[in-house]
Amino acid sequence: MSVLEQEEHGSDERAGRHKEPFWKRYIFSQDHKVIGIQYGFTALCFLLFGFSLMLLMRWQLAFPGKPIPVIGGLLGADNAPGGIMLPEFYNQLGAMHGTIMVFLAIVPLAVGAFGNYVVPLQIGAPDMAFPKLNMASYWVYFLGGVTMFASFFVPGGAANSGWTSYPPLSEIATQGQTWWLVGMVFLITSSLLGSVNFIVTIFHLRAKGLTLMRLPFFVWSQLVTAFLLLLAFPPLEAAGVFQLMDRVFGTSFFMPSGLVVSGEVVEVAGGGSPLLWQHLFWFLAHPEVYVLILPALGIVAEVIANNTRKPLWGYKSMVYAAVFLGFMSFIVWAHHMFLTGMGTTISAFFQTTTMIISIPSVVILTALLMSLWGASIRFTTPMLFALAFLPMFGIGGLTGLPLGLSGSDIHLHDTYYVIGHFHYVVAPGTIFAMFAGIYYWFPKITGRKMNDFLGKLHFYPSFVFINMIFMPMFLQGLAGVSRRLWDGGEQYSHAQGGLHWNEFMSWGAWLLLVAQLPFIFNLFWSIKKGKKVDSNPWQATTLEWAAAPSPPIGHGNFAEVPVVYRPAYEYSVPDHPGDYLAQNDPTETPTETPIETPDKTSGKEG
Amino acid sequence: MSGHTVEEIRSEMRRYWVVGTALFLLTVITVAVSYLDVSQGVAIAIALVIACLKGGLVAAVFMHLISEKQAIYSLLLLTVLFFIVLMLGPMGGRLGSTALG
Amino acid sequence: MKDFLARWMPIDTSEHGGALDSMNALVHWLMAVLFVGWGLYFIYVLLRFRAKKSPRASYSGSTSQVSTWIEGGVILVEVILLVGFAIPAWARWVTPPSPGDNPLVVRVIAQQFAWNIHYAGADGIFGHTDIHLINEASNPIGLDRGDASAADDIVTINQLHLPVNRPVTVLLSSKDVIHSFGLPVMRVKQDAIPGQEIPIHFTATMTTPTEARFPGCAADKECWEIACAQLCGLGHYRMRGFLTIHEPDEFENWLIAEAPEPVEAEPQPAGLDASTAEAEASDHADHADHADHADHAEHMRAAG
Amino acid sequence: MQIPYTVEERPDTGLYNAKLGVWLFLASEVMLFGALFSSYVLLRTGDPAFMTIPHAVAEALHLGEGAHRWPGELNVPLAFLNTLVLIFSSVTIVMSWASLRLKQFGKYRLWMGLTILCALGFMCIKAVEYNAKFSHGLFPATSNFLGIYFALTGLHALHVIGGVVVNGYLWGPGAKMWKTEPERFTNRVEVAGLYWHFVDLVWIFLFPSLYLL
Ligand code: HEA
Ligand code: HEA
Ligand code: CUA
Ligand SMILES: [Cu+2]
Repeated sequence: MSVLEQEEHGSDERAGRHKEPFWKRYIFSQDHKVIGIQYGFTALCFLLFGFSLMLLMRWQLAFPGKPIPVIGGLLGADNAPGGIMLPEFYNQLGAMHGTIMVFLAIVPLAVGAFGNYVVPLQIGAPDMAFPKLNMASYWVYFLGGVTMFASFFVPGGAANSGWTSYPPLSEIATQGQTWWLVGMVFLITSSLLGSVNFIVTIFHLRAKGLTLMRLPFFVWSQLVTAFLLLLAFPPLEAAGVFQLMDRVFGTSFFMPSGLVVSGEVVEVAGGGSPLLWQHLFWFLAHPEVYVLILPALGIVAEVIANNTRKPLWGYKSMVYAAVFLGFMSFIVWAHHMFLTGMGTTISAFFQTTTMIISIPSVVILTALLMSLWGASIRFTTPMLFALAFLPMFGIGGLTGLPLGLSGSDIHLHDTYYVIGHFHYVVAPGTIFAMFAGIYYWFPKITGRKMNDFLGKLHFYPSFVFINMIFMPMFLQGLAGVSRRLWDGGEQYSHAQGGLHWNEFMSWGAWLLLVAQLPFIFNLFWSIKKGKKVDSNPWQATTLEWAAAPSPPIGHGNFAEVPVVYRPAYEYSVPDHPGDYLAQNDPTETPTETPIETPDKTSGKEG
Repeated sequence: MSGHTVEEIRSEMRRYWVVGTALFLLTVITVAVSYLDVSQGVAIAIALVIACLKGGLVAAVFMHLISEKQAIYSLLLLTVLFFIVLMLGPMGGRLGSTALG
Repeated sequence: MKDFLARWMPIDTSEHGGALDSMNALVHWLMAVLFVGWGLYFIYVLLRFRAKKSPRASYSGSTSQVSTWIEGGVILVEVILLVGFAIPAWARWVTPPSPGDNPLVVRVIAQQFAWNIHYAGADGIFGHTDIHLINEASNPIGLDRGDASAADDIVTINQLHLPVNRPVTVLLSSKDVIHSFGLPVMRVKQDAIPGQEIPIHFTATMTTPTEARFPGCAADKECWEIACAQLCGLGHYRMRGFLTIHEPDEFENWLIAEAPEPVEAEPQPAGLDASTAEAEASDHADHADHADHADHAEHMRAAG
Repeated sequence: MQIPYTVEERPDTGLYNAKLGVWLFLASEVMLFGALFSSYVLLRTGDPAFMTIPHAVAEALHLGEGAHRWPGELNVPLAFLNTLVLIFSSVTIVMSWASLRLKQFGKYRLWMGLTILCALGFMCIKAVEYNAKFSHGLFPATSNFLGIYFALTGLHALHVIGGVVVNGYLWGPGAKMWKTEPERFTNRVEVAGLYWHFVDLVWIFLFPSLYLL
């Protein structure tokens, strides 16, 4: 029975459940599954919202200075008089697109939604270790989202200094920046609450026999992600407090002396350092980008193992690579700052760490590619997205290399090449992995499968259109076109050669929206009308499939506490009939014996 | 873990008072030293050494880190590592910088 | 090697740019090889191991060591790129030219949304500047004309004129927010950070063709430009300057032409010829009036 | 199905959930204060004027001729007193935990109550100190040193307030749990104590680096 059906019938045979009032079960719920769904739904709404902002911007980029049709008039005279987008509004949209996509859409979806829903199930836990904290984490995130959203309506509009909010620009910016900072403090707090919860849950609530090396790769990816959130986010919280004080109390932590803005000498004590912000920001934001990609890699690994019907190739090296990746991500941040006036030694250090960190990504990707060898590939909808992820992440990751070498970064820094680089990793990369995850775990959440035809109708056009948007960016970037240009570079001679791409890319973006319609329809339609399935429709091995389809709300996911007997992906085991052996399947195989006590593990982790 | 028997707990409690007193004395020393006329570098060194000593006592005894588990040591080791990176990184960025002023 | 990317990149007119471009091309070769190699494998595998053709998967999968070799190869190439190219290239990039090469030193002071270029003039000494003397219309960098060494200083707006084949050091700073001084045709880019003066060094190897010079080079011609690469506010998109590389004697003539009139009772706006004056007027008009961006945008497009 | 290890320790880590949780939280706090200290060091070493009291301020405070240096105008005796108050509160909270382990609930209440009083005392002294600064016209915007001073002590004060809330809860309404789940309650007090010691520990570093150097 699906969550939503339960909501309707309001009945649940399990003792005591019906006593909980509606708001306690579905609004201020402490159940990881409900919280996961809350996160997921909110994040999807923000994903759509962040996308819509970009659709507006893409109009301006395609047809600079032309009135936006239909919607243009609704944007308000302060933003788009006569439907023509003002540069300051463009900057707001850009800054908020970045912020919303990263902090309000992808992270909550990848960690909040998938992590919350799937991790406890995959480790055979009754719930997260701290259910109340879990609830708090969602609601603090929600507050952060509301703050960010509301900032569009304050005088001067939302933050407009880029998602990076570099001072002094952000310090002299309109009020929206203050809202942005407050929102960020909420979001960071939410992530901290969540990450503590994830780490304790994964270390402490694993089912009997589920040793660390038997964890599904998805759980590993969430564990490393949680450590990144835990240790990398606080510095931005500190920086946020400083910037807030600069803006509200007139301190000058990030304001050097002797600034002259619009002909007026700025009256502050001075002596601050704009670069301090950049250090603190990128100390967070580089690990943050791995927060965006690790859960995606986890999902892709799950889907690939399941749809190749064989164990992941090089599971161990993938785990070590992920841990190493997490560790290294703390010491590469200044590769975003090569052009702030860096000396040779420091630049050599950060170039080297950047090249080092590309290796674990290569290892993980290679392992996933090698997993395909000897497989029996089922091209299900989640698998299509997972497969597409590989070359797309490949393009994004590979284009990170010239950026990581400071010499080639001189020409490419702050151009569309960078935009192309990271969108390949986050859009056809992470977003595709998110789609794979949604199609894959939908039957677990609702007890029904999403429609396969509509899924394919979603996949193929999306794949084409998303490449239409991002591929030309590399060409524009090589030509040297700066990012964050209101007119897409129209005034610059060096941009002329690639200018015609702007319209092409915008069409890609608008068509991409159209390509999402089958998905949105499918998502809601399948809740009610999708094909009913049993608890393990994909014939998967991991523990979440041992729980009932659409596990009932309330702590306690499994009818019986599961015991684990084997590694995560025992597909196509030789001499075993059927092509998979679930982790909790007690069948004796020559190689595996049950482990009676929880393994000896340490908290050590990178 | 700390002791369980009544005797053990009582001796722990005595230890808390001893450490409390030590912290008190160290605080007095810090303040006293700050009135001495030593160079800035020496003053910073002394103050930080004493602060580390005090911090160490609090962590080791009050937070009973001395008898803590491997998991926590590993976690703290990792944190301390990143803490150091965080202290040095921004400074390092400037040391190598070509900027004037 | 460089040609690999050259078709998409602007021409390179600097001494150091070639090395950077080759390195960039080299990385792209590595990327291409990896992508095409894995891509072919990927397509092959998808065809060969689809469930229809390969109904039962192999438990052990691939036992080949090839992937390890590939990973090793990637590491090796990265090390070569780092040690052989990237680190030395950066060391050269930050090393100042030796005084013997008679480098030309120019100050560039960025502001919302224009590039102020400050030449030391005949005496080779930059005059004293003071933020309190700043007048956006007449003295954007606050040059103290009372200072003896300032008398011959030249200040232009959005017009960077440099001699060919002579090392140049640009002392880069900013009046207000962070900008980024980009010369796409020179493979130069450096953030201008308020509170700091950051030196960058390069040498032009080619003079600007006439049709690529300001004025007269419309946006659709191949102007040599200064592009602001860092978001610096609502006018970021139009913070465009012009770069003109002269023959040495031509450059000297330009300097003489630009030099301010000696002996003045009242400081005059320095270094303006008809064309720069126009550029200046339009840029500084924006500061005065932040409200009419739309108008301004129209204007810029018409002018640009 | 109950959530395991809320009371008993998991054999492989030797910890119960909340204890692992609070240490993780403290690890993130280390990074938070690490960033704050790092900023302090960077700003202080980056700006030669960082430690000089601006001329106008020195004049307003009648400091007389010559150069004046921070932390000159900070109140060392009060901060010294505050240090002692916090150290004492660290002793009392660990005593309250020990009392619970000795099953002496009354003593627990006493020690915990003292801890809360100390924390409130700390806040009062802090308020006096802040108030004196404000009345002399010393604000965060006055100079970056004061900005750092207010930012660091202010964030620390927020942590103290957080501690008061938690400890107050455990002293008052939360203490009901002693009747139903004494072990779990003892654990909660231990965890609250760990947090409180950390707040003390931060102050131990703040005090010399802001007031004495
Ligand atoms: C999910 C997010 C994500 C990921 C995973 C990465 C991964 C990497 N990034 Fe990226 N990056 C961003 C998000 C991300 N980045 C963002 C958001 C920005 C811009 C922020 C801003 O300025 O606004 C940025 C900017 C950025 C810069 C700064 C550029 C500049 O501003 O000038 C640099 C420089 O070093 C860099 C480097 C790298 C490197 C070396 C990797 C490596 O980890 C990549 C390693 C991966 C590989 C090497 C791929 C391996 C491929 C194969 C094995 C072939 C496979 C082929 C087939 C399947 C066919 N990134
Ligand atoms: C995770 C991060 C993320 C993601 C996913 C995206 C996704 C996209 N981004 Fe963005 N982008 C950034 C992060 C991201 N971006 C950042 C950090 C910047 C820099 C900002 C700055 O300069 O400061 C940036 C900047 C940026 C620019 C440059 C602007 C400029 O420099 O001026 C452009 C230009 O085209 C762009 C385009 C797009 C497009 C077309 C997508 C598309 O791929 C979006 C596709 C989205 C979908 C396909 C989602 C569909 C939604 C659903 C299916 C939900 C259904 C809903 C329900 C069921 C309720 N982005
Ligand atoms: Cu100046 Cu962008
Ligand atoms: Cu990065």
